[in-house]
Amino acid sequence: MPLTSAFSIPFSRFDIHKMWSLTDITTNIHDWLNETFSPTWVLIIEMVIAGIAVIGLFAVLGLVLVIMERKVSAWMQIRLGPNRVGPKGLLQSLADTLKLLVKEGLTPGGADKFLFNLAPIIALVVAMLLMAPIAFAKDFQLWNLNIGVLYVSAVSSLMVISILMAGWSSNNKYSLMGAMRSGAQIVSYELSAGLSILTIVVLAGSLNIPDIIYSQADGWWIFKGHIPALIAFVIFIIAVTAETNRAPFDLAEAESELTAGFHTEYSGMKFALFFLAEYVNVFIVCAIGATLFLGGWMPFHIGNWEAFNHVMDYIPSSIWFFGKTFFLIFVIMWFRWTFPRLRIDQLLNLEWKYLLPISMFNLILVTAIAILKWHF
Amino acid sequence: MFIVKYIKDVFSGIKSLLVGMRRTGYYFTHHKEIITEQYPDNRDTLKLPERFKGEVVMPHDANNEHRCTGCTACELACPNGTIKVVTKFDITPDGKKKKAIDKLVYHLELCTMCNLCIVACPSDAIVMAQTFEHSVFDRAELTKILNNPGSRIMDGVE
Amino acid sequence: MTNEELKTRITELVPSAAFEEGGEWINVNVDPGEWPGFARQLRSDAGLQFDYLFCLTCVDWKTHLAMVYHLSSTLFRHNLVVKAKLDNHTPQIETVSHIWKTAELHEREVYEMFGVNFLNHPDLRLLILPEGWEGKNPMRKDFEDPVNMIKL
Amino acid sequence: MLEEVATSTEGDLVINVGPQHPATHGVLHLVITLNGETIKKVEPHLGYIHRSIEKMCESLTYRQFIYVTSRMDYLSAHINNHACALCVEKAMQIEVPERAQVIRVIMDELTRIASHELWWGAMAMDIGAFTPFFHAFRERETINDIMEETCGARLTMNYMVPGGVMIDLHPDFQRKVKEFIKLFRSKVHEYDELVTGNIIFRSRMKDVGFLSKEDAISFGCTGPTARGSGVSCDIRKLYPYDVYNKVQFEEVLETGGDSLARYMVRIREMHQSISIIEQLIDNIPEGDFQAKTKAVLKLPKGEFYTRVETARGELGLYIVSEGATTPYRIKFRSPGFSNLSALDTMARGSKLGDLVAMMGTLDLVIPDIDR
Repeated sequence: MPLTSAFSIPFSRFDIHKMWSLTDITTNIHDWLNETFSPTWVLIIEMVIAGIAVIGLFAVLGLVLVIMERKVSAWMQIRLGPNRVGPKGLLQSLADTLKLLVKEGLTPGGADKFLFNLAPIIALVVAMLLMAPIAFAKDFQLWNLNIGVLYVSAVSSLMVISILMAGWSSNNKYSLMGAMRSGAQIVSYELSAGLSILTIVVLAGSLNIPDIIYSQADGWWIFKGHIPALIAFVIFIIAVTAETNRAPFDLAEAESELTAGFHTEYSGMKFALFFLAEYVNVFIVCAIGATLFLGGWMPFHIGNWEAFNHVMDYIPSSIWFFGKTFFLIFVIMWFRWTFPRLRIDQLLNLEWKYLLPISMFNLILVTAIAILKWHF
Repeated sequence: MFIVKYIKDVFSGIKSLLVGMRRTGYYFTHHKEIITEQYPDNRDTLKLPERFKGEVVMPHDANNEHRCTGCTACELACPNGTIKVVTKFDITPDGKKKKAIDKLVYHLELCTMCNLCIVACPSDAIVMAQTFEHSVFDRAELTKILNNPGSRIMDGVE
Repeated sequence: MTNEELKTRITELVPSAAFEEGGEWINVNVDPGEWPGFARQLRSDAGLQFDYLFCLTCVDWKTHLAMVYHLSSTLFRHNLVVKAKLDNHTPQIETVSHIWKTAELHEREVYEMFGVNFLNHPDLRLLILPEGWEGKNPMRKDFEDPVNMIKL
Repeated sequence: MLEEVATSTEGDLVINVGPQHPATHGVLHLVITLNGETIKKVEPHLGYIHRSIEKMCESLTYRQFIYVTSRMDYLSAHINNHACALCVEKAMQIEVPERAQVIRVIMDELTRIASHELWWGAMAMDIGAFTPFFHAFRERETINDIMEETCGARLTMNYMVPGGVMIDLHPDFQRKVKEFIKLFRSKVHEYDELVTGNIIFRSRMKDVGFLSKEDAISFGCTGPTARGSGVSCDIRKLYPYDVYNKVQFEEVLETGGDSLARYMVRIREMHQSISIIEQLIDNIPEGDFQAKTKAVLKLPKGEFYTRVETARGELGLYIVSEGATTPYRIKFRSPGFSNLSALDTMARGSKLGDLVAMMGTLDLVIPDIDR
């Protein structure tokens, strides 16, 4: 944007272009690589960088989310929580990871060894694939896919395969029942999760994640889309909680019924991979929720409060994104440590009798709003 | 009306969930309600009530004297065979033989802290101590001899 | 019903019943052969209605075993103790688990602890003792286990 | 449909819940036959913690055998001890001083509240809510501290002796109990907020594990389990012992017969217990805390039966005496054993997740069942 125009409207309402962007850095690196190496090598090097970044993010996310969950649960349960390893116990999850790394990874005698060992890897790969289209900051994305939202909902349903695989191959009745429950649950809840994602796609008119974010430059969809968007948001949160097998929908691993459900027989690092995949999945669905409903990395603006909006613009976009995502993660954790678990038939009733009809009706309403241009 | 009931159900359900979330949210933000006791760290300030039944001990005074006459009331009162009184005969200064304890063997590993021996003791020779960290590496260490070596009975205790 | 009324009613039902004196409740001694019919009458008789079997146990008297049934009525709130003498070597008595369902588990306990054989019991298996238990019944007075029983 | 499920054997899935399982709170072993998620049969296998307390008691004197009963239903340790003391007193016709009687009743009711607190937390945990467990323990710990101060132990107190109580009340006892009542009253609304009113919890509990009144009597169920089905069976009301006939309280009855009814009975019982304590705590008469008894107790020849109301139901103690210092035969009629026998009838046809809710509302304590 030319400098003059920025000065001509000093407190532009929706001047997102002024925000600090990572584009410059990525472009510089790309240009430098292109000058130094041949195009093939550039591609390979960039892939390696992306891979390392994803794995690094993965590890950090796992550690952060586990310590966060433990602290949240502790405070809600009037406990202190981990407070021994590192400052205020912040390194506790690192110690736990080390413990899991050096533990023996048992494979039970009667198990299908190939599938048993493959399942946690699939869980991890699915979680990694889901990272690709997420916009972590302004113009910072691994893969700008034009059907990003569809990609996410398609790939995330592969998660159920790893759970079914783990449950089946463990040769354990608890695992099998957990896996079967999980299969029924994820397949059902994908419907309402998909429908509530569709409401935003209808409003934004695009499946591309940056497009959806830019369409929220003048306000997040949860505010712009009237009550239907709010309903869609609530349904989305409930559905993704179920899809990631978190309490109160943790029937796949309901420990008072099935000891540990589909991962009863897993130990050591194989268990850790499932654990990690669960937390990364939570992060991803919350990131999608933040992107669709809460404007992704888009800062918070209020009508004509020019000064306030200006200050908001100076907060880096990645902080906006992670702030919103972690808020949603906190809400999901809050659910987990407050509510009892549902029963399998109640779980399916909730989906098929309440969430699905409501979200279908809601989608019709949103379509009407979008066609009649009633949204802001 | 079906639809009205349906919507009412949904809203009352959501309300009951929000009430629960408000309660956990309150504790999430109010850290002064935390009740955790950091046990090994608070050893110095940890004070057990004086009646706490931790272990049977035999108090000795400064002259290494105890009050046990060796009457075996505690041994008889014990339901588990925890206490074993081994007696010997002392020669008193005036040349008489007098029964006294040689050893009062106490098996902490068998003790259930039922307090029956303390109640049974006619001369208040044994009391309950407020110790509770009894773990040792060798089980034999739990078999204790309550009277100090070289101790003798207090004057005036019959 | 008062204890006296109970006595007369029970004598009407089972003329051979012998009453034991002492204790707060009436104690009736019946023959094991008469017990099934007596039990059914105790449960169904309109004036008795002993619907609540609150304790079922056995006492080993060395010369014989005695089954002890503590019965109560939740309607009239009267209590009754029924005893039946059993033979020491081949103790057997008719089950009452179809009259009072609680007897099913209690009889299984008595079966393994005292070796009383309950005829027509739907599922007479070991309940507490490990499967494949061999040897004597632990609650009998002549039971000896030198390994696990500590003599004081 | 249900009958079809109950009769066909094809596709049966037999799973073991226990002896080591998070839902059984101990070493209970249930063999469950399932058809998919639907329960066809529940079969308890006991004995993993059987210590043969009845046999042990045959070699202990009447003073000594009381401490063993604390290990039966360890959550109602006081009340178990109370039953033993009562039975010996009844047999030997010992007059217990009124002060001791009042102390015993207060201790019983404190124990009952502590037991119900633990049940509440543990049951919420079975259902899948973890937070209530810690909230319940906050109040329970206060009771344990009070017990520790007066009796010297937190769980297995061995405080009751034939003729009274072992030691007089701690001077701080009354103040601390009043503080506890205040704390309990200020926190009890949280129970409703967190669990009772929660729609997920109510739908998990409503119409689950139905036990009819007739079945409850026939299975010998007692305590809150039977009172949830509308059976009036509170021993404190029917056969009052000690000063229970001098205090005002209500026998809590619910008619639902399902898990929610049993849950509500226990929640309401806590309030009744608090009210009993409130009536007594300021009116502890002065006097002896123990009657004068002989050093060696010898029961007269005969048979003695005592019934008390523990937190789980009716505990019966049957002593056969031959006139010696030790009992000839002791039988403990434990409430958990009879309550457990109703589980199969309750569970048939419901889902596996419901089984956990039913076991939660039966409030099973495994050492009580096994003895």
